[in-house]
Amino acid sequence: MLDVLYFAWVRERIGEPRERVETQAATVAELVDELRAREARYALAFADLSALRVAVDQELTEFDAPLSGVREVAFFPPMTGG
Amino acid sequence: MLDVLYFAWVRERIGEPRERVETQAATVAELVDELRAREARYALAFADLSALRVAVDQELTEFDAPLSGVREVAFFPPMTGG
Amino acid sequence: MGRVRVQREPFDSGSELEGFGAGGDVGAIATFTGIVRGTGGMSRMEIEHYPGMTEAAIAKIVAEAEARWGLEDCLVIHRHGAMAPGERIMMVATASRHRAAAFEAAEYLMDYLKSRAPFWKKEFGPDGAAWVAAKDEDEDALSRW
Amino acid sequence: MGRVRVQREPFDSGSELEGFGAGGDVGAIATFTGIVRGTGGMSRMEIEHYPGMTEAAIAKIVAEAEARWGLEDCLVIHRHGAMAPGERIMMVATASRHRAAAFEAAEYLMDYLKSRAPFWKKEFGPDGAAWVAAKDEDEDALSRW
Repeated sequence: MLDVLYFAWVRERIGEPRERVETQAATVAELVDELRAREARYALAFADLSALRVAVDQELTEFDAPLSGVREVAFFPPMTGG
Repeated sequence: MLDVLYFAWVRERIGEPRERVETQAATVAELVDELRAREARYALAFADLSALRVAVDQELTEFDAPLSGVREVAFFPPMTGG
Repeated sequence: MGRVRVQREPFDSGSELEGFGAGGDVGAIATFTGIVRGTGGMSRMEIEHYPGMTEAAIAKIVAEAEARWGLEDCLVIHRHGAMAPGERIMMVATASRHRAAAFEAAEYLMDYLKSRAPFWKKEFGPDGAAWVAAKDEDEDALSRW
Repeated sequence: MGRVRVQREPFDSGSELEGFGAGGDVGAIATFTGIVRGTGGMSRMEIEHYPGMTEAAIAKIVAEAEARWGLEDCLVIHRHGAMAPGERIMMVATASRHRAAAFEAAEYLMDYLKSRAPFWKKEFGPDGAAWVAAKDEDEDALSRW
């Protein structure tokens, strides 16, 4: 079980800020494929991975990052702080 | 007649902050030569022109600057503001 | 050593800097304050963030700046939530012995906060609401460090 | 537009910045504050300046920064006279639309104030008094602009 979090327009497209996901995905990319297959709103949110960033257990990482032992995955657009 | 001003260690070597100088010097460099010839304290203050800066009527300039129409000349070491 | 604050409330730059750098061998303090602009009739901005990750990400950026420039003190404040044009969004302050280090560290902090701290800005204006897009130049700015 | 103050009295950075940049299209404020360091047991610093020329020289530097970076606001305060370690010597502040302009203009002001404004620092320490020598690196810093 993973906590999956969404921020900014990813959150708006998916329609919720977080959810618990039951998955056997070995990497973030595999998790994305599972989510995309669920419903149109996921397919829309994950349509262009180059427009997305991912954090695993609150550390920025890449989409090929492994999920073994991970508790929390977050998806969001490029950050606009400062 | 010119007002000649001295700052920082130039002032200390010459021993006064300003004086009125009667001169026919055409340039700053000629004025420096006249002052050097006066007394040892001037020769000491003006020993190394590369260590000095000059302002004419409160504008930084070079030692070959003309003195025609000038009211005020100031000599000082490189500035250390900020 | 550096202080990091992530908060919804407004802050006052002047009082935040009282005592900043005191006790260190400080000859130079640089600060930067980001302010909401009212461009294009924008009436308000909302900033979303990632609680937990935000503080950790900023603390990491601060630790890197402190180590690289040997800072004597460092402060980052970043707001989230709603704010109006003219309000302060965030500030950084750096204290060091010499001016180059203070300026460079402050610019480094700003460049990394822009692109590596999990904040997202949304602008509300006459044409509705829109998420602020990240600029290529902000990502490019990281390459100088 | 920019404000220039040359004064003997201490100043408070926070209150000087109240209202700074207000009314402009300001998204970024950068500041720099120079502080007397107590290095090598220095007990006090005295700064001599050239009344009349000082204000004009700083105003010229400010006007150049305003024109070059399209600043929305600009402030320079520089003290002269005696000051103790820990006291503020001077500050600059720049307000602009974007952060790069605010930072660059503040650094430009500092580089020019260091080498082109008629101030001379003298340090008083355990071994007596000595005029601070200008550094080659400060003169070299001007070449980047």
